[in-house]
Amino acid sequence: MLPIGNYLFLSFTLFTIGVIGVLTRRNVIVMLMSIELILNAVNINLVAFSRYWGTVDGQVFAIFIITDAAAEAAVGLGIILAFFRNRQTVLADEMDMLRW
Amino acid sequence: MSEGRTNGSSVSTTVLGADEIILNMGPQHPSTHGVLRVKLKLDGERVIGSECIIGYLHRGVEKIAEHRSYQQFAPYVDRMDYVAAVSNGLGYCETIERLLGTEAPPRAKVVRTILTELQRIASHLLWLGTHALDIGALTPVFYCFREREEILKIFEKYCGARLTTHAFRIGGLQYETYDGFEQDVKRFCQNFDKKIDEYETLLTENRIWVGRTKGVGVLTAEDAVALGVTGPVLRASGVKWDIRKAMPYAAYDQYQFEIPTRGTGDTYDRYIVRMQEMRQSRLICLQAIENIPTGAIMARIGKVLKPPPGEVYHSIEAPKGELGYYVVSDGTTQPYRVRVRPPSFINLQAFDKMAKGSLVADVVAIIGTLDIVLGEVDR
Amino acid sequence: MLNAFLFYFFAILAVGSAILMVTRRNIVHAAVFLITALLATAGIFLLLQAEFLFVTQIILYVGGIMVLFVFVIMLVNLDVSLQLVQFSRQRYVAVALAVVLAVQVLGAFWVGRTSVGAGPAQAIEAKNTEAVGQALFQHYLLPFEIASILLLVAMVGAVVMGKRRI
Amino acid sequence: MNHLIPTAIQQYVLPVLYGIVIVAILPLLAGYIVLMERKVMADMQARLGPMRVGPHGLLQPIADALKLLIKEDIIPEHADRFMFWMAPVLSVGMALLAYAAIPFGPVFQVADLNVGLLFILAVSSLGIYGIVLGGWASNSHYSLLGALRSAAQLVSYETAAGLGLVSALIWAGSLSMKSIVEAQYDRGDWFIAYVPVGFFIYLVGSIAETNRAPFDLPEAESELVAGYMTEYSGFRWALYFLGEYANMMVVASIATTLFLGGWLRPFVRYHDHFPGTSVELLDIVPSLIFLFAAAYCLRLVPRQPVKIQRMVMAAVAGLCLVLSGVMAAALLASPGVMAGIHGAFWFLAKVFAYIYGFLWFRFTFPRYRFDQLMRLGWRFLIPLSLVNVIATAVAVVVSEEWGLHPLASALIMQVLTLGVALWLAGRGEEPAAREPQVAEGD
Repeated sequence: MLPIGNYLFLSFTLFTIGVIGVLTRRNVIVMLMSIELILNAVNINLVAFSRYWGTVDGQVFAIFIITDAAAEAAVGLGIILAFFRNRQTVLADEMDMLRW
Repeated sequence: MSEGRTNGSSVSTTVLGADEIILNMGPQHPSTHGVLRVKLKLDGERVIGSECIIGYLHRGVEKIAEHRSYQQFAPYVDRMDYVAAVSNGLGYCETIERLLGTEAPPRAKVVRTILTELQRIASHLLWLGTHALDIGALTPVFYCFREREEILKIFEKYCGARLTTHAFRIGGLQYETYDGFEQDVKRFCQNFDKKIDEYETLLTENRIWVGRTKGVGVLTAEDAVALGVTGPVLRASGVKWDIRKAMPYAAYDQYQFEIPTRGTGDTYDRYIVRMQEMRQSRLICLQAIENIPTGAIMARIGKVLKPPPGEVYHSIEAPKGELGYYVVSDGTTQPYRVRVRPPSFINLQAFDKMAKGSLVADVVAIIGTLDIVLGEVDR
Repeated sequence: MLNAFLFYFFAILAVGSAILMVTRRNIVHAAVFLITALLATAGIFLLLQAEFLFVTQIILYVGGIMVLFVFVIMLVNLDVSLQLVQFSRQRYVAVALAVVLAVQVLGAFWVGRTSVGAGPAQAIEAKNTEAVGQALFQHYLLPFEIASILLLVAMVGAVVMGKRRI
Repeated sequence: MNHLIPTAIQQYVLPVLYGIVIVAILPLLAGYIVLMERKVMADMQARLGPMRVGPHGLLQPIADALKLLIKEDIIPEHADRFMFWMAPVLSVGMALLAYAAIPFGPVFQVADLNVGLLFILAVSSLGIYGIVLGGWASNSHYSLLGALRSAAQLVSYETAAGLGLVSALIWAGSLSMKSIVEAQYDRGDWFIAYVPVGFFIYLVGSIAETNRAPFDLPEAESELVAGYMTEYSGFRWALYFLGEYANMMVVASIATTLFLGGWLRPFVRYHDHFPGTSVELLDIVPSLIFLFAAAYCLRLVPRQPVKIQRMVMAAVAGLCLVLSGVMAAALLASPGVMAGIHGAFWFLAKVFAYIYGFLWFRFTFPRYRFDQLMRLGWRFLIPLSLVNVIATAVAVVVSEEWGLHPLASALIMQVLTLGVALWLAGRGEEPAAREPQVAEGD
């Protein structure tokens, strides 16, 4: 295994890219995808530390995070679809009403 | 519609809703049975509107009639419903006979009845095969063509042609039946019952088939009558209307047969009605073949036909519905006007009503179940 | 040696496709690049000898979640978004914030550079799948059940959202 | 045999060699599955099928491949060129990659991964991107609808098929393809005897996953022209086709490994020998099968109309004879060689039997409609597969705790599952033919 710093740095890079994506893009779908990227970056960290300590706990948590990502994707995409049906757009700055 | 900020050019979103698309089916499409073009407005896979665009096979048949003599025009009608050419010919010949005020001899009438009923079976077989193919059953079409081949062989032996037969002439028949005609027809009819059973084992009880056809393309009796729909489509909706019984022509008044009807008017009912019609046609053939009267096959009408001025409308029960001819004579050798009432054209009107709210897959089933022939729709 | 080469290969692939994903105008292309990034991450899991997670990542993330994403992307109209302005108005603030975050984390790395190193790195027992299963169903049973309830809730939520009229 | 070859070769050279052999043979095999499909179809439809190219159409696949190779390659005007190019490659590539973990016999396997089954499932779940992206890149409504249908269908049926596999995995206790087969050898019965319901679920799910009739909605000819493949032509189209048939082989291989005993021959527990030798009675069956095939081909030789066809037919007969000889010779060779060759024979025989089932369904059933497909998947198969998994787990516990014979407890639980299946099927009848809110897939 390479020094763990490599994995941490990779994870950090992906995390930052994801954050930039969430904050800058207008398209909600791309924002959701950037969140997936962030979760994924966290997974790298967890698995790297799991290998580092020689236990599987990190991997178990990575599995929980994947579960979480699935739940988030399902609900998020459902919301996007519902929003798209009503407003015909998937842009974040168009979502400026509490109800329609 | 919200306005998005754009880079220069403004985006014109069409009048369509968010997830609506226009799907253009045809004129080149595997299951529009020729060159029908259907514009579907879809919401996902659900049809919310449809428009049939016809005319890709328009050849001006009715106009051609005005420049041909009565006999010369007879082969043209075979090209309208080209999978039921014999029925087309029968309708035309009988119409002109009415215009002339004559009738075909009894022997000719019986032979005409037999051939027309065989043609009905052949047409329904073709329908069954392609309809099943549309719904995704690959095998029945080959069995259907196997039996249809037998019928076409009889036609070929009788008049030399298989598809566009031009089997009848105004006033009777051109040809005497060939030796062994009776045996051929009898053999076919006797075997055919088992063959229909065979198709029914493939489809009638099949869960997928029932699921794909039951409740699909429902046409109520009122709608059917209002739209002028005829033939098996009308009878599947529960209206007992068959010109063979209502206004008998040829030799139909001599034979016993049932008019199969069903109640709900969905695709499954139309399937059942056509299957039973094939059995009834077989029975008619069996009755007719038992005693074909002897005698002349052609009425005495002369070589040059000059019907007295006047007009006549006559219709027969073609495999697809009421096939009517409206002919106006001005006393010359050529008709003044010929107007055809093709069953497919009228039945196609019901398409929009049947397709609305169904799925893309149902559209295919509905086109199939209407049993249209574009040669007849466009003429 | 081989290990290092593979790590840098996957890492560069992951970072490169992540950058492309954030910058692509076409959403389908963005989704494809996200898939590539996820696959590269799966490769890194494999390097870390987490075989089960490697497979889970591909089956669940790439084969499941991303299919949903692509499905939804195709359902919503694409041609419109191609011509719209891609980034939101807050983009400069956002990038600045991200830079601040990056400096912070890098600082944390720098401070902690001595505490992380080659580390103990015990060999994980060969049967990774079994080990994960044991941990998941014995030690982490309660979190597992909670996660399954979360999934159930999400499922119900997605169904409600998917209904035509809310 | 294993100690004769250096470890380095065993570790690195042999897998590469196997990989090359698989990649080289697979397209040919796929071509011949197409021929088999056309012949079976013809037989079921009262006709002959391909007869012109080679005797009984035996060279037809080669002619088809050549034709497709030299056809013009058309890319639609507004297509996404890169995606359009990549999609079919992805489709085939993923299908081929899955073969890395499939054991064609105790010897012939590229890599025995300890998550072998999951690896295959993962890789084949990637194949869907070939379909979805290809359909999207074509920029055609038919293609897009096909792609959408495919995405929804795969996601739905993967779950059911995977849970169907789990029931067999519970009995096997391993994810390695090799250990699964060995577990069946140890138990003496194939897992289809333990979990017939699981096999049925996987059968249906695998047909849906490979987009075969009656679940071929993504490429439904009469509705969507050719679905996601509508705009493809020539070699790219051939790649899609190859991918589809390679995928069929993959799912058939999974089913063979998990339910049908992999490379084990039927009646594994029957060990009677020929008197005086170490050759088991049943092991001569492959040899006899090929001998019969050779005799049949020889009988057909004089009936061929053209000389060249007679020659090809004789060559085929010769090939069968040679294979028969190989099978017979393997009996006398060392146990390792014998197990490898006969294992490969039985494995492929089972794979083809499974594929024959696919063909049979295709020519018998009409196509499902999309909402019906979804209802079958979500309301029948997935509940049933969940019940099946629970029932199987209970059966394992019962046989381990109370010492009931495993087969007996398994069968009792399977009968209970069947009862649930009947209830589910009856419940499926109730809903009206159309509800306004189904069939969207979202």
